[in-house]
Amino acid sequence: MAMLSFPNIAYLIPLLPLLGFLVNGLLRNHLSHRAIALIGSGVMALAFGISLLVFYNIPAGAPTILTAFDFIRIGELQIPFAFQLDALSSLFLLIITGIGFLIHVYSSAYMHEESASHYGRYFAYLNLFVFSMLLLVMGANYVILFIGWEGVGLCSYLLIGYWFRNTAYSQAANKAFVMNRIGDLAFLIAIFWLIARTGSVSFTDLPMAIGTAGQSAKLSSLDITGITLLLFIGATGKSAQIPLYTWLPDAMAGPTPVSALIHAATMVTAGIYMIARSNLLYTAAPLVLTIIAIIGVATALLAATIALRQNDIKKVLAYSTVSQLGFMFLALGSGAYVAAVFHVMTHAFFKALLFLGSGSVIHAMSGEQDIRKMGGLKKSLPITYWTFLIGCVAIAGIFPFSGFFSKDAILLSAFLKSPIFYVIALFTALLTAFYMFRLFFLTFGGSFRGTEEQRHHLHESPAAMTIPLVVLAILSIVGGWVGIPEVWIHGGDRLVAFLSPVIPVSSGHEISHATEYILMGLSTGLVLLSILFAWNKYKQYRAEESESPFARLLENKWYVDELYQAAIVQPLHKLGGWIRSVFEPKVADGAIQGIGRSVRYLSQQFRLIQNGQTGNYALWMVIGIVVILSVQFFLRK
Amino acid sequence: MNVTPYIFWFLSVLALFSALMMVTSRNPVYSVLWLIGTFFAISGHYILLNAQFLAVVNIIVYAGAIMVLFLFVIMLMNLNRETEPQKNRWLKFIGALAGGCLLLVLVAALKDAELKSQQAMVGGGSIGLIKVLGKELFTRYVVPFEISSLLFLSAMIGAAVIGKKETSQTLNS
Amino acid sequence: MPINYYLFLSLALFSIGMVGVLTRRNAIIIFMCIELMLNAVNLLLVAFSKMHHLKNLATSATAGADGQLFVFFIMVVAAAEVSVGLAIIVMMYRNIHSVDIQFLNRLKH
Amino acid sequence: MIALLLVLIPLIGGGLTLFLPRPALARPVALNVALISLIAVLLGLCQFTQAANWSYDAEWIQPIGARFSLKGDVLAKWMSLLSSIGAVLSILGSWNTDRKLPARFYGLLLWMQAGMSIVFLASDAFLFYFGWELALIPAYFLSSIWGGEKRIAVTIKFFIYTFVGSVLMLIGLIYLQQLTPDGSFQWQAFRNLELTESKQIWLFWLFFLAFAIKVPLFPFHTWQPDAYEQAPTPITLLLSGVMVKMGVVAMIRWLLPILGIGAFIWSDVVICLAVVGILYASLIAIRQDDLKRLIAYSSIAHMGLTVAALFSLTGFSNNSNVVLHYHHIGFQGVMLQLFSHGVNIMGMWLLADRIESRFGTRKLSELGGLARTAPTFTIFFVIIALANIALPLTNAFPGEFLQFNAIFHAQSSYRIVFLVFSGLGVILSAIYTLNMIRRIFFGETNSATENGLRLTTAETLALSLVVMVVLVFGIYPQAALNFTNDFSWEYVKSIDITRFLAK
Repeated sequence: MAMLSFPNIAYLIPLLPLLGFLVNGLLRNHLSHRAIALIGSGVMALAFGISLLVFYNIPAGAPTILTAFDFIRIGELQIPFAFQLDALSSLFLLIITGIGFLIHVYSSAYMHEESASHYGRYFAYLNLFVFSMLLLVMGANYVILFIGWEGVGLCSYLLIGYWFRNTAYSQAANKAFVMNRIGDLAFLIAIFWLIARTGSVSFTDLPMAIGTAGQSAKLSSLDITGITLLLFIGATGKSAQIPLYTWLPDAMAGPTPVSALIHAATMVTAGIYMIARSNLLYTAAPLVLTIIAIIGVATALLAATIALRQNDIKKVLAYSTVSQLGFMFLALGSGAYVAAVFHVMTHAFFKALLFLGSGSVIHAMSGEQDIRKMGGLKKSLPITYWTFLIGCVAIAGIFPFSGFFSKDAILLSAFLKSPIFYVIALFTALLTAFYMFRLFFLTFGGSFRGTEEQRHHLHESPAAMTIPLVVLAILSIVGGWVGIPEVWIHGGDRLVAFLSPVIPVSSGHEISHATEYILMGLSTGLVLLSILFAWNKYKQYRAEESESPFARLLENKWYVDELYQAAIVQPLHKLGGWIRSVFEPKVADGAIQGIGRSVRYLSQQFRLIQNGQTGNYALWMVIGIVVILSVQFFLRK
Repeated sequence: MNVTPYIFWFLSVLALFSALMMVTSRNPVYSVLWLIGTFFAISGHYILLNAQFLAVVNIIVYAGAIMVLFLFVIMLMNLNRETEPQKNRWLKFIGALAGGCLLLVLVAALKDAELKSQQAMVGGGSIGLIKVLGKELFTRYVVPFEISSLLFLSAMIGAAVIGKKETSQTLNS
Repeated sequence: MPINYYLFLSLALFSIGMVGVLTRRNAIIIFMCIELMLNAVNLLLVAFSKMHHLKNLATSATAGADGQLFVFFIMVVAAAEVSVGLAIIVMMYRNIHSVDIQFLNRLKH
Repeated sequence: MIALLLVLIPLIGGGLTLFLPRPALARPVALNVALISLIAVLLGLCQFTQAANWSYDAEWIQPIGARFSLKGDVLAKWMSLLSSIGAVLSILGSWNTDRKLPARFYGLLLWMQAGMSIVFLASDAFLFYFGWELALIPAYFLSSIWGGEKRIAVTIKFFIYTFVGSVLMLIGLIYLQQLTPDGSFQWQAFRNLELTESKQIWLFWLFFLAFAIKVPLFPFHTWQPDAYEQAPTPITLLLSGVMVKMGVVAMIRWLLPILGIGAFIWSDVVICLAVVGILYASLIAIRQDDLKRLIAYSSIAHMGLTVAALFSLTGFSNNSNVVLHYHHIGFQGVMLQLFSHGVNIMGMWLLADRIESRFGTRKLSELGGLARTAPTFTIFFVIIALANIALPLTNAFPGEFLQFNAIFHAQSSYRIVFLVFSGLGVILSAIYTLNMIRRIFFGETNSATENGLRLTTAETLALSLVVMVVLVFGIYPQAALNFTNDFSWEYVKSIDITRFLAK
């Protein structure tokens, strides 16, 4: 049973969801709802179990490489289809399979009204999604990572466009895929660059590429800057950063559990994972790190401002995700890879919780997503209410909820990078608290503002939906305790220690404990103030909010979509249309047709010479004689 | 004093002038008359070259029979200056130019020919006499001579058929 | 007389005939121009015959007679040609009431 | 023996089919002939792999020094496999379509395949030319007799256009033959010529134009969308799946090894054309409403990438193994992509044909909602369409990956520009493919698509075959790479122009 022991058992982690995908996908017309849900969730449960096993068996030190077969091997270029098990990947495995499992369970109830074949399709996609994500985090080299990377893009495309009869939804799906592909192109070029310089794409060869004590570096600093920058551009596509973030809010078109899956456990964290995975390269490229930090903090701020004035419950959460991802990139850019990974984890807990909670609300409201038409749901949805509250507190970053620890780590690293980053990040954190509690109070506080029909229909969701909520709520509370700051308990930051084989502990500048305490106190205090402000403003919702131009600007998301539409999409469309209807027929084909036409025209003209006029014939004859004689007598000498 | 060159030049100028007038006359009847003039000039040349037989035949056959035939036809059709069709000026110009080029090319080609120094026998020699030619014609050239009679026969029949067929067609229509 | 003179005279006559063919539209005139060209050739043939006669006087009494006989035959053929040609022109005149060769463009089709 | 069989089976089979007494027999007979030649290829690949089995040489047209010599190297084997799969797919895919004069149709189709086999296998330039035309002429008749409503004008354009190219090539071939010491058309004799740079510079275009028109490369592509649109779909399938590969194969075999310097000197121009073509065709495809034309333009874009990658391999290595190694990688990509793109595009045509024959329209705007009414068909379509845009784990991904890698290593000062712009094609291809999927399958159904679409057994079989190839070579491309590995290595060494520099 060598297969079923560590580490070979890890093969099963991606294979199980793949199996679920195949069974549900191919037999979806022959299975009952129950069977489909059981298979879909069952494989996830198994995968989670195995992930736990793997997690606890990870040997410290060198990563475990599992090579399945040669994917591409040409001469010295070797790209094996291999998996890498180490602290980083095993942590992500846990997050993905764990939260994935909960989302599967939740979905089994949420999607129950779909017909069996669509239900099967949904679970198949979900499983495929998880499979791709597992491939992404388990891949032992950039190419396998890229396979998962694009696979995730595909699955998000399929799931966002799950309700394919709605054209707008399938357009949102297209947008997600295409924007991802823009990033993917940069990623690909980075891979080629890496191959060109080092001849290898394996993560284990990265130290060698940068150069270790005994060896000279294969990559020059220009190479490293270029590669890391391109990889980062790839990450902006996948992880929804400026300028490629606009697909993520539109991705709300998919079923709500899918949003939870995309935003919390999979997909958007891929960029963070990839950069954390390449931390050796990034550390060697300080310029790119600064760029990342700038982009990250800018995205965080931009998305947070937009979230202030969104009225769709899922849109608010979506922009909050973009904003939180900005935080993570800020952490990466500050060199605090562990903090970023930490935030990925805690964010996975509370964002999944929030999305599933919003799903529960939407479920209860019969599909209504506009928070202005909600309110007072506390009584009818008690479990949802309490878990949602926990999620909001966690994301706002109140001690001792998980968000506090990770956000604190990020703010600290930002402070170390530059106080300007810290100030902006802190401001964004305030905004975060504000819009989350605006959302919370509008949804659950006050009195009900929906229709009478909806009021009758209000109900708490079934157990399959509430249990995941509760589990996630607990995780949102305790999840941060793995990373207690060093200033409180020595050795409290167990995450840093755990990840140290992959992400070397930097012996960066230390700051005094006092400063650290001040920073913590500052952020917590301001956040609390911000929540109070939100409570004051939204405890009783007034139908008309003041419509300042700035508010409208925010409501319309700074018109970024419109800008892209006008600056990129429309010109491309116009260009395509022009080429198709003008250039192609008139110029490209016209040149060819023109040759044909001119031959025809010339033959028409030459035909006129043959006009039947004997006089003309005689004339030509004479000219011919003259020419022949001239040639004969004068030219041949 | 030798008058031969003067006669030669006179006849040459006459021939060329008549030929030009023939080509340029608007009225076909004038053309015919000028052409007859040319033929006379050429006959004069024949006499100068002591080709008596040809000179006489030229006058009788060409200037006499053939040109009279032309004249008849023209008068029969009542062609005159007014009915004369004209080519447009460009075509005329191009035609003249082409002919001029032809002359130019031929002259240029032949002016340095090796027979430059050769002379044509003027005023003497007996080969142009009927006796000599007749002997040649009926001995060495007797077969072509007989064949040419066939040619005449067929031409005669042809002319008659063409003329007759036309009348029958006209009648039918 | 130098043979060159005859040569150039003939060429000039021939070219005038050719110009006539090219510049006129009246079928009869064109026909006459052809006759002129034939005559130009005839003249040259006679001149050459006399040239040969002069050159070969010593060896043959009838040297050059061939040339004059050719002229004779040319006249024969010309006479036949004229008879048929004029017949055709007359026929054409009967059909289209014109002797303009512009109308003879059947070759076009 | 195998090589000769591959030519003779379709040739004789086609002749038989042409004169079948009963038209109803035409389809099964043609399918059997196609299957037999597929079996012959497979036998040749698995059982009779010795070189002797794959070569044949006989006197042919002695006065001009042309010989009937076939030689199956790996490239030829690889493409023969593709062309026999193509013939089978083409016949299977149109199994349920009734046509007038079926005997003529299938007979000509098989002759076309015979021509293509000759092109792939010929090692004599004259024979190669012969096959080149033999493939073209049946295609002409097939399109102009059984094609769409504008078929006459379009096929004349197609024929004359490609024929002009062929004639240029013939001039080049004859010129080269005159230069050989023994007036031979043999590949080896051409190869031994080692022409001077000044000659190669202009000779290159004689050959390149012929091949570029066939591929087709921007701006010589305008025959292609029209021809694909108007030709009956089984023929379009062969045209785009196999016949356009003739252009690339010809470049691989007859251009780069023989006129290496010319190819290198012009490589910037060629790659530039190819890259412009990628963007150009993709942009048109984005705004294309006609399904068949859309696929046609996507094919132009993909073949443009292959040509760009191929010409990135030209140059000199100074016997450096590192350079050769990267060329090796790139050429492996070209080889893989030749096959993959062939299979994928054939799959696309099968699907397009099904849509057209079922709904009587190719307009995307008149379709919609098929995902609900025809789920199985949708799955096939989506898989093959995604394979067409080189999604990982489909067969086109490793091919395109390696091809981009080749462009990255081109010996040109513009290689990064080329790479980025050809890479934009990846994004654009996603846009038009997803748009196509969305407009055919998503949204609401209309009266036409309300009743869905059922696949027959033959079609399911054909599509399954395609999907199988897509997935097998997508997940385990090494299978194909192993097959072509040694050949590729030898090939990139053979096109290296360092040998000229040594003189």
